[in-house]
Amino acid sequence: MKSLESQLRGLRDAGRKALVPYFMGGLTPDWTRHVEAAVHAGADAVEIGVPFSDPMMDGVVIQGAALRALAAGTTLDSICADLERLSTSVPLVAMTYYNVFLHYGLERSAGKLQASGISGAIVPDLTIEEADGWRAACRDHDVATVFLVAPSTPPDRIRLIGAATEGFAYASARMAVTGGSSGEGAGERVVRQVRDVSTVPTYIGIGIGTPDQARAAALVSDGVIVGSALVQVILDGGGASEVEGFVRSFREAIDGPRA
Amino acid sequence: MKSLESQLRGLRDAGRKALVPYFMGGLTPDWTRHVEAAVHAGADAVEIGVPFSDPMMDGVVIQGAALRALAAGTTLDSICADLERLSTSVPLVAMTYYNVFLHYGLERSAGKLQASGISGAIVPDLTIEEADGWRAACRDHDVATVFLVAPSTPPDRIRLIGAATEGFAYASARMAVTGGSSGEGAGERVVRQVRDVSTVPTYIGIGIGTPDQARAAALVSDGVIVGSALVQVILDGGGASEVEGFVRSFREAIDGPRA
Amino acid sequence: MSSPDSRGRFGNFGGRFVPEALMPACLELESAFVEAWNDPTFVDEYQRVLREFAGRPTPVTHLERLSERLGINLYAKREDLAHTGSHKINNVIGQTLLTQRMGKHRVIAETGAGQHGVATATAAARLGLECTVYMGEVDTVRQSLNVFRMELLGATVVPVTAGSRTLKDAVNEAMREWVACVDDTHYCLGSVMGPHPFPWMVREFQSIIGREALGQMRDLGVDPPDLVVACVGGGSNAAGIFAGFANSSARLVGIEAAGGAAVAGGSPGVLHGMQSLLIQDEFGQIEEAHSISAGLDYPGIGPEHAHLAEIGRAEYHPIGDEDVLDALALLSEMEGIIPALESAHAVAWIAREAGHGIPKGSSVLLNLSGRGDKDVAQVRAMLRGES
Amino acid sequence: MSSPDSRGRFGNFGGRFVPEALMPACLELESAFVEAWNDPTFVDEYQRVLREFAGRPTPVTHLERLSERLGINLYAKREDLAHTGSHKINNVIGQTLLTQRMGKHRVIAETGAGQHGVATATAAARLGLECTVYMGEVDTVRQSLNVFRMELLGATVVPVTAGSRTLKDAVNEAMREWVACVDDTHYCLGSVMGPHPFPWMVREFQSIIGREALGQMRDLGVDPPDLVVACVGGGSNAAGIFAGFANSSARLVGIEAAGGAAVAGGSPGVLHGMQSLLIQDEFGQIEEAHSISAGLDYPGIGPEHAHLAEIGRAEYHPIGDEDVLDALALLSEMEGIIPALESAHAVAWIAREAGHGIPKGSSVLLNLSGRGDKDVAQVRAMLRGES
Ligand SMILES: Cc1ncc(COP(=O)(O)O)c(C=O)c1O
Ligand SMILES: Cc1ncc(COP(=O)(O)O)c(C=O)c1O
Repeated sequence: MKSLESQLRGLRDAGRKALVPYFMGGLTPDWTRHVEAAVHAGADAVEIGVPFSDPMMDGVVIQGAALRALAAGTTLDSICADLERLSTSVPLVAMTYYNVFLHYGLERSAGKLQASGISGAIVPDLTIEEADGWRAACRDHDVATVFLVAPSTPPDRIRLIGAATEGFAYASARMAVTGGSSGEGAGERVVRQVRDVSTVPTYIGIGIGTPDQARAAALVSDGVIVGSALVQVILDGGGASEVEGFVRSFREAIDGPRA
Repeated sequence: MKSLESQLRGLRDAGRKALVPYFMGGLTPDWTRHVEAAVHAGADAVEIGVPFSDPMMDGVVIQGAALRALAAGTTLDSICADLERLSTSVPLVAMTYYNVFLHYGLERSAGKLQASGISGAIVPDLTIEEADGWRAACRDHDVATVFLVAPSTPPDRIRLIGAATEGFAYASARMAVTGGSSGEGAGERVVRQVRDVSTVPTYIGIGIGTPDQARAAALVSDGVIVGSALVQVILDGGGASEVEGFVRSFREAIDGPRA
Repeated sequence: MSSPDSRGRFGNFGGRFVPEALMPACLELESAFVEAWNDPTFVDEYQRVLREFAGRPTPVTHLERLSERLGINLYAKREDLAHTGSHKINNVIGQTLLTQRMGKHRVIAETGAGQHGVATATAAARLGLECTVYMGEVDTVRQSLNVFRMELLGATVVPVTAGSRTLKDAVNEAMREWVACVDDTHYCLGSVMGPHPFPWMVREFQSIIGREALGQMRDLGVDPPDLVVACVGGGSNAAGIFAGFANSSARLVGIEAAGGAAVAGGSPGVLHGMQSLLIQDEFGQIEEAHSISAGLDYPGIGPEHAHLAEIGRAEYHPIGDEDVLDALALLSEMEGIIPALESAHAVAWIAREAGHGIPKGSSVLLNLSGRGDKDVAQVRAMLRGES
Repeated sequence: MSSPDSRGRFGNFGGRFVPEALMPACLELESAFVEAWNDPTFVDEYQRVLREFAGRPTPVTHLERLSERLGINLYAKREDLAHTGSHKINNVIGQTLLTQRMGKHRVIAETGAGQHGVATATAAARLGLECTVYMGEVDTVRQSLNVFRMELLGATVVPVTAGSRTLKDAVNEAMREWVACVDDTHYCLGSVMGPHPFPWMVREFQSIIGREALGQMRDLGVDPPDLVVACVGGGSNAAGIFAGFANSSARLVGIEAAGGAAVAGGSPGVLHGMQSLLIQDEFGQIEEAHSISAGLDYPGIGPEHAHLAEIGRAEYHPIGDEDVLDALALLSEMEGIIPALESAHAVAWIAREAGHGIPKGSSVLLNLSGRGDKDVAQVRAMLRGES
């Protein structure tokens, strides 16, 4: 398996803006079919949320999805088991809170991710200062640790994060939790600042809810992450075809008019 | 008009134990008929309550009667007006709280009592220390001021009260407010103590609710005062004939078997 | 403020108008108090308990934001921080220690909303004294939580069903019951009212407020303040703080509830063992007071206040219910202190008169007699009813 | 107790686990606090406000009757007498002054039952800071009076509808909102929890309890007491009093609610920005705490406590709901102090262990973290439901 970062650098080198949809693992019994639909519609990588009881960095949509998934009995184990059903070539990135891994065991978690074909992890409450143990575990299992950069992150810290992040840098467009759409978008500035100090691909997330927003973000970055808006489609009862349509609309917006 | 005290001394000299029923002025429209019935049944003097909003020395029965009388519009004036309808030869003694007289004017109150044929006043919240002004007013109007002696009153104070009281001394049988029947009866001791220091007639009141109690009290004193038990008869709807029967039963108990 | 005369008179007011059965107890209490109050052991213990149990001294807070808003220099003596939430504790600590000293093992008390009842139950619990509290039946319903509080503290609460079934009747009933148990029971009266020596004794037990405040204001460089303002129900918190400033040049201002304004709307009379100013009808029947605040819902005023009013040493003004809620909100929002509705009367007067009856730039000491926690449910209901 | 290391660690616990967006604020706060705490002007002002506004020092009361009953020598540090009714005020005075110093004009806070929310609203009102309090929707209903209290104090209360809609979720929500307004807003956290520097800073702001108590116990000739006992929700009152005695020979005892006993029933984990002991399921999902007392209804414990437990310097014991009501009644009845349900946990442990885990004759200092007025309605309902 190629490393997450080499895959994503490859995409960039190929001139393709990455589209990374987010799914909450275990949200519906057939959630892996949603992942497949997204890939079918042009997703370049997929973020897979492992639900946590206290999702401090998530807005109401993903909170709701997490609670629903938990209520359905979802665990890291069940998600990994589900992933055995999934056949896809795009990289998978887990997204969850540190306690899920810590409690499961860092080494054991990383191994589990690797065994399930997951090649990266986003842990939004794990800062670079606290990440040594987790990164060491990941290194042994070829799991990349993706760090976030926020609009509030000062330059010297961006340098550290730029150096630490693996796979890509997650540039938060807003001072907000997932789904947050208020406040000024600062994605472009953040991406520029990351690029000043690092060559890692830099994707914009947080508050990318419409194809237009995705297109604008893709113009100034290496890719976009679409979370709450997509999860909302599924919470509203959408199935694989709705997911596919949703992702396709973002794909098309990002890639620009074909005609 | 003979003074209250000379009348009551006269009774004692004649060997008659005084029976003094209490009526709440204005309790019913025909309350003066109750007074007449009592006299007819052998009352030697009558206490006439002037209702006060805050009857600190009265138990529930007389409190209730006072409130009812007040609600019916009873005032010192209305009681005195009612008394014009009353024809009786026995002495009348007003009983009320100091504020009623104070607010009406001490001089004016005493004059009013006198004009209505009332020859004495019991003011249970007026102690000998505070009574100078009232007594001066009464003196001008031949109204006697009756003071109480309680079971708790120490000998030196009994001496002062014995010297101050006019008409009779009101010996409280109990440490209780009117109607109180619990606690030990101390009437006999109190009467003895008053007699040690004074020749004034001494009547027992507070807690004389049955003919038997009245007989026992009369044996050791110069007379008895019957309040709450009688007022209860009227509160229960009793009219003049019930009042007459009630008072007669006390009279007979006090006088002993005729046969 | 000076001691009353031998009959317990402050000028034309005060005295002792009680059933003869209670005279010995009043006399015993007077001499026990005089003796105790002159005994450094007693006074030390009283002060120690106030310090170590009740949280004295209470601070004086400079209300900076409100001062600026009103154009005056406003300070608050913080009786709201005393144990049980008001100045009432000062008095009951004194009286329960005196009860113990007199060899009695039981106290009774009247209460309106329950503040004095809770304070009495508290002080009694501390000493292991039995405690019975008389409370108008209407108030036991309105203030059922305070009933439970007293019960938690081991007291027995007796609902009074006589008369208007409120505070006035609770006092009557406590007096009646005291007659029956005066041997082993002390009547722990809750304000500067009742027969001598209560008005004097309670003022003395409360004067610690004024003594502390005098020193604290000195430390703050305000000696004396131009005005000292307190709310007046019976008048104990006012008497307590006035005691520190009576000999100074400070204007002393008592604020009564308009619906129970014994100075502005009353006349001389006798009630509850004292001669004072009372609201009463033309026949001397006592009227019921009506106030938003249970603690000011009293138709009389302590006799010493009647005297201070008569001689002009203190002034008394009424404040209507409508201004009180605003004042409560004002102090809460500007200073982070939710005052008792009682105390909010004094705040309301100050807020209204600043720049008028109170010249700009004046220094004003407010006696914040209690905290508003007890009133919050009522205030909410009233504000909702209005809006 | 010593300072945490540069990463905010107390041994294996503590640290900083927050969204990257909040890191600058945490770092800014850390340096602002360090600077302020070393600035005598700031410390003086903090102490002055605690003295003149919040009523410090709070007394130590010798609980004489209860001591006799239990065969120990029991003392209570009276945080119930602090303004707003608990130790929470110490922390918020510190944090709001710091907010002002950082040039921010707004605070947000989480609250469970409302104690910390009311305290924050209070301290914010005093300084004229805007204040928004996040409170689980379930709690806004259960504690609607406290919601009104905060509103009276000028704060906005936002019901949190996420998750279990209680305290844990209110913290999450406050963190989320902080992300969006971190520029002009300080998050005024209510206990020794959260990301560094909060656990340390809040302990420092609360350590005035321990410093006062140490001197007061000395004055009482008890130096040091054999035990120091405090209830533990997040652990701020315990940390505050332990701070005075950590270098002494006193046994330090924290009492957790059995339904939220992070030491007895928890395991290491990360929540709310800190590594500590948490109650969680086998997959690391945080469990809801269940306690009779809202203030102890927290699934974690401050990291410094986790550390003190690990190194054996302090011990932590659970107490079940059933013992708490009895303890509340016991202290009320014997001493005239109605404790907060939280504080009653500590009383319950002492009452149970006196003569057993606590040798006869021991001197015990109880941190009476708050008054029970807020709990009286609930206690009544529970006692009625039971009987
Ligand atoms: C807080 C508070 N202030 C004032 C009063 C009025 O009493 P006084 O006038 O005796 O101070 C009360 C009575 O309950 C009270 O609770
Ligand atoms: C009175 C009281 N004690 C204790 C606590 C628990 O908090 P901590 O453990 O931070 O002292 C609270 C929290 O609300 C409280 O109100």
